[in-house]
Amino acid sequence: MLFKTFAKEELKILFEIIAAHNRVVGPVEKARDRNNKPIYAFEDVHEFHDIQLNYTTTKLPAKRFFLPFKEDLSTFKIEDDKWQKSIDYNIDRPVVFWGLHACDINALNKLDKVLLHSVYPMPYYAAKRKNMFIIGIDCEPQPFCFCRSMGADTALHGFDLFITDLGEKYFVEILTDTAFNFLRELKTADALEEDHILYMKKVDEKKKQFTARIDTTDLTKILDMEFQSEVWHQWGDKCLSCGSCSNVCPTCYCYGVEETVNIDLKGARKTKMLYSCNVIDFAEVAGGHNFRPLRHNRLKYRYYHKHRGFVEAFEESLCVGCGRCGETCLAGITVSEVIASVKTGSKE
Amino acid sequence: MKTNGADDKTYLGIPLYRPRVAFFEFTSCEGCQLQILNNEGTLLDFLSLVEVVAFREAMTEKSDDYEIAFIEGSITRDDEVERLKKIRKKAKVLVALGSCACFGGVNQLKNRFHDLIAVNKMVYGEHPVNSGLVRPLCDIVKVDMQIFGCPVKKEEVEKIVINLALGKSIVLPKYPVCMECKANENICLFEQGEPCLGPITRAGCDSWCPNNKAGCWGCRGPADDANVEQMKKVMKDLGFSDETIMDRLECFGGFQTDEKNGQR
Amino acid sequence: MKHQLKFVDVTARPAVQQRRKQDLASFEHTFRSEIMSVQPLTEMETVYRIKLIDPAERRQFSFFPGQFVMLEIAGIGEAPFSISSSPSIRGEVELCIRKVGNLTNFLSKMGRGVHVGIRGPFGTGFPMEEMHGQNILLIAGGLGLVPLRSPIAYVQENRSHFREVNIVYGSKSAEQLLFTYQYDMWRKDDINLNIILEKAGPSWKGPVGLLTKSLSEILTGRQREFYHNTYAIVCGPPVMFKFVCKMLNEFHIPMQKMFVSLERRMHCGMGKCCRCNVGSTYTCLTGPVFDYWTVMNLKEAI
Amino acid sequence: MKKTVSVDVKHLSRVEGHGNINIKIKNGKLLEAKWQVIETPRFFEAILVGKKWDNAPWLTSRICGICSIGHMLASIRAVENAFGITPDEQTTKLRLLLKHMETLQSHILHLCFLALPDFMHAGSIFPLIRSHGDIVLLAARMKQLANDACDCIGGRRLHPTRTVVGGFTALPDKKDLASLSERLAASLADLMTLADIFRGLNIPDFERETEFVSLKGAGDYPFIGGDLRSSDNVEMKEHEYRKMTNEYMTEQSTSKWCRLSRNSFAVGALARLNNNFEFLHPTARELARSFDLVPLNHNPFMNNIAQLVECVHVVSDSIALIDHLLSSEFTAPRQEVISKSGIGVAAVEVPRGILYHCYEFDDNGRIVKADCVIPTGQNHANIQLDLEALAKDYAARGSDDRELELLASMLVRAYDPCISCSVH
Ligand SMILES: Cc1cc2nc3c(=O)[nH]c(=O)nc-3n(C[C@H](O)[C@H](O)[C@H](O)COP(=O)(O)OP(=O)(O)OC[C@H]3O[C@@H](n4cnc5c(N)ncnc54)[C@H](O)[C@@H]3O)c2cc1C
Ligand code: SF4
Ligand code: SF4
Ligand code: SF4
Repeated sequence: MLFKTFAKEELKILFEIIAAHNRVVGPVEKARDRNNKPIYAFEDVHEFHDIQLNYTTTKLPAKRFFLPFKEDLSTFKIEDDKWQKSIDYNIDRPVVFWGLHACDINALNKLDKVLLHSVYPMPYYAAKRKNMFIIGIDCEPQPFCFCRSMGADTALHGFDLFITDLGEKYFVEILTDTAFNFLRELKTADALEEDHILYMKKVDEKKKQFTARIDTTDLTKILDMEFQSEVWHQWGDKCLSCGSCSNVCPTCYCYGVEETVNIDLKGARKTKMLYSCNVIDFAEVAGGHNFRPLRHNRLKYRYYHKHRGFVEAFEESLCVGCGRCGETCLAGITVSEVIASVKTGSKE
Repeated sequence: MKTNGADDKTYLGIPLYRPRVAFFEFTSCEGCQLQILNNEGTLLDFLSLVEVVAFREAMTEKSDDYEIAFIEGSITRDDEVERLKKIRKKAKVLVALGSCACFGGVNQLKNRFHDLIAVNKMVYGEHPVNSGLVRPLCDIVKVDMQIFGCPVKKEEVEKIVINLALGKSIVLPKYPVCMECKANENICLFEQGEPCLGPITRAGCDSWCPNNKAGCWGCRGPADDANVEQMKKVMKDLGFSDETIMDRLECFGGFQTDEKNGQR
Repeated sequence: MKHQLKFVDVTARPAVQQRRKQDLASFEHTFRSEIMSVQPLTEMETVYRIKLIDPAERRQFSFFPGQFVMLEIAGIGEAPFSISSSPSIRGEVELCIRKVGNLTNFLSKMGRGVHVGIRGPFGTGFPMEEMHGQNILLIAGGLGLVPLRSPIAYVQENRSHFREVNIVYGSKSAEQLLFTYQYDMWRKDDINLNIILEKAGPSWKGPVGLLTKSLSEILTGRQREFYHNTYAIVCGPPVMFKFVCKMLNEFHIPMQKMFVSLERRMHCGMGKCCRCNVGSTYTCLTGPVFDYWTVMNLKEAI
Repeated sequence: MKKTVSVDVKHLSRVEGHGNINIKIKNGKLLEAKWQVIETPRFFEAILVGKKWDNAPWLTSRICGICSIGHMLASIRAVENAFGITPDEQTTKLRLLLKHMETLQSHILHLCFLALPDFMHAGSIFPLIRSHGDIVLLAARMKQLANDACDCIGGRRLHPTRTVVGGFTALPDKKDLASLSERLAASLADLMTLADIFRGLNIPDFERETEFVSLKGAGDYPFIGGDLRSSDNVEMKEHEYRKMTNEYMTEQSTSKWCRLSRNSFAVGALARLNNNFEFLHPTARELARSFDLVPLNHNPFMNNIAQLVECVHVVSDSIALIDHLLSSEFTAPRQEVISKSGIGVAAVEVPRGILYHCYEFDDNGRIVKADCVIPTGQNHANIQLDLEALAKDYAARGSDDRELELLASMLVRAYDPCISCSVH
């Protein structure tokens, strides 16, 4: 890894160099909430000033750009009794992600494990993932962030460039030659000892700001032991089974597939739709048997997949601690409270 | 109506079933039927998949020989009960089209006044007209399939018709509107201080109202396993009055019927 | 001697079975295949012999007993089906399919010569080679005989490698018996076929009752050595596994030598959609064949 | 010449809602001519009682599947009038544009899908797909345009989602508005083709003098709010609508009837055109003239042509409205609503004529009393009297049952009645 610094005004130049020839996606202010606080979202950006560098966690993750909520896996042309299948990975050019926080970069790294590096890599994801240029940016922990507990508060890889605001100037970590080449166009300086110190100080300060945390010690074992725990029923009573937690989660990737015939009967399509293990028919099989018919079965399953199953398979949890699911949950179910309750055996 | 493409259609070489369908309406605004005519772009394809033998809102020709009856509207009068029973006898498949037919729709709000004579007087003064309780079709006859919505979503109706022709089963979404709302990348209306029944209402409308920044009123009735009690609590905690919550829950009758009949 | 661990020769066969690194293009790749023959077995079940059309693909296509393929009909759907034919025949599979829903009903209207799509093979198989030199118990309830037909074919073709082979097959009624035309051939190859019906008409001469009844007759009063050197393969509805596995366990058949095949909803067959997860194990990747020890450790497995 | 004729139409087709026509002529003498409305009422006025103000537009839009936008806009205006809210210019323009698109949608539906088959001796538009494919395609294209426009502005083509008291929940995308404007401009040619088709039709020559009621234009062809006028020179303020409608119950109908200076009056496209001819867009006015449709025209069958003229008017006016909307930055879509007690009345010209909503609110913004007067309700008496006159004419001439049945049905259809709506 290479470290450099550059003056703040240079960032706009970098944007212009990149945006001139590339599609750029970045955090923008999409609306205001009822307390007049901004609501951020990742969208296509064309002007530097539209990017909100100081944004707080977006309501929805950037995953729609690499795991769209709805995507055609294949289409068919039908002629008499013959069919022709065609496959499109639904990406035609690289996308520059301007300003992903560490948690969202780590989310990508986790998804890579299952969608890129496991037995059958998923080409729809791979095609988009291989076409990402990622500029990470430092962030300020929000009351709901527990990425530190999940070891996802810093990103070690999975980006091209990571920018940290040191007050006067930016400190950059450069991971790829593409990023290095872009930076050639700017006035940069090698990072000096004093920059390192400033950087470390910044990291230290950030550490202190975390308020939410979960204790992951022995979590897989505890979850195993508490499979029949009463607390799951308590959370199940609260849960609306609306699936929003999965939809806002940067690492939830489960899906359903549906094939439909066009009304003119000349074509058909196979569509993938991101699903949620919290919705009623997730584990229903042909014949109508449902392996997880109750709300608490399903809610529990989500925690088991994230914090136990994925750990068994990939040595790490499938949660980055971004806190989005807890923030979006109308019933107020948060990861930190659920995990804490499982450990103590009671909800409050 | 053998107007176009009466020639037998096939899919992958398998002959398709072209059902004879009839449309009927009872107490309603006829909007759901209109939604079917509103299919301009695909109307011709739609008509080649089924044989419409009766559709009073659009055509004068009619026949009593049908297999599938699409019925819009709720039932409020004895003569309607009789007509409905007659249709049931003729139809192999009886489809309740739209929220009025499925739950009573907005019409059933009248039922919340227990004194219907007074209601009649409120509107007609000294000249009352014949009208009773508002009832959904399933109160009177067996309903084989329900197409929810006020109005129904034309894409959903089309999909159902394609599936009928292909012999595929018709499975409506069991999950709630929130799933579609999130997939459409809307900002949750609750964030903006608006009430919404999306978490408990059956999806399939593609989150029509939230897409337009309007909260859901539950026109498609409860999703499978909807946690209505918790939803009431959530809304209350967020500062919405019991009245606002009730207004939404009782609007189309879907949640009402649910309470009356227990879990569907 | 008794507590000595068995040496696993990793070079003899891959430690993890059938994990072929497929390239990306194969994810949605369907082998265009043709329905070669359609043979109705009962009112509900039909056997389809399906052959890959491309000769090159045909040469490459092979599978292990216990694996499944995804069968796709454009616009109608795609679903997993166990391969029910001999693994020594390349480039084609026989599937025995029960009419239950969209895809299977539509398929029942299609005849010889129609093109369908096949993906796979997917999943783990039964470790047939590991079973060499041992007794085999093949236990099937109802449609469970379908996935067993492939290991049975393997056993027939390699009969000399196995000791005593028993099939225990339970069915609701005589009308629902599958593959009746093969029973004599199996018996000819010195495979004991024990059929038991839940409900039988007057013409039925065999035993009547639950499958576990026949099973206990076979197992009772054997030498200890028999139990320790027996592999069991169990296929059928979840309630059946439960009782069968319990009984096998009581007879001290080693848990690692009992194999079951689980059924879940599957959309991808490749460990992506998560729909088949049991606890957090992908049935399609780690299964559908699991040894009983693993099943015991899976939450919500049966 | 056949002297004894009997017409008994049960559930007249190709109209919205349920109505019957009975005519009996014996030996050249008219015994009975009756327009019967048998629709089942839904008691909207009662349903509204006790509901909070924000329910009113959402609920009343369900009065009618065809003119749900009109009902919603009337309801919103009534609430706003009660609370003393004046919509800003942007909202006013968008609402009018939405209103125009509903007028277009509804008129095209009536002209092509409901009325035209009669003139072409068909039972519905469906057989015309084979014989007059181009007309059907044109109709489908026009309707699609109007429907898409309603989706774009109101969020949904029926039972709109974006229209609320105080404005809109969301604004249309300017890009979509621009492309809408292009499609509208292109559609004028289609409308002229449609005009040519209608010019070739044999419009029955029948007249009966009557009174026409509509909004009174003040510089513009009126659609949303303003004063009321009749062709018999009665003028009223919006809130005095009851004196304009004078509703009463009759035995032969579940819908109330209305009268003003005479035994009946007419509302709808013909009434609007008769009362506000000078405010029509020049192209529309010219088209009217080409059909000899100038005030005061008393042929109810000409309501069809008046609708056609209005299509041209609303398309032309919409293009101008969009131009205006595109020329300025959008402001906040919606203003805050503070409820208070009071009474609010709204008069809106919906496709079938003038529609009134009136609500009385208590201190909590709950509806104490609601009243909706529907255009078709105002037309019923006029339809009845027309039917009598037509049958009397016919009794003198007469040929066969079928001919009279068709003519009588066409007469009723010419009013484009919206029966379920009139009963509500
Ligand atoms: C590893 C494996 C191997 C298998 N092997 C075989 C085999 O060899 N032979 C065989 O016949 N089957 C086999 N199956 C089962 C087979 O996959 C299913 O029968 C198949 O998926 C049915 O597909 P379908 O489209 O016809 O049915 P579907 O249309 O999917 O439905 C089947 C039934 O489920 C109901 N259903 C479907 N979706 C829903 C829903 N969302 N909500 C409520 N009900 C619903 C339907 O009403 C119907 O009764 C196997 C399954 C697995 C996992
Ligand atoms: S589970 Fe919740 S906190 Fe964890 S990554 Fe997903 S959304 Fe973020
Ligand atoms: S707006 Fe409504 S439907 Fe959408 S996420 Fe929020 S509660 Fe769910
Ligand atoms: S969002 Fe709710 S009210 Fe709106 S159409 Fe969908 S189900 Fe009906």
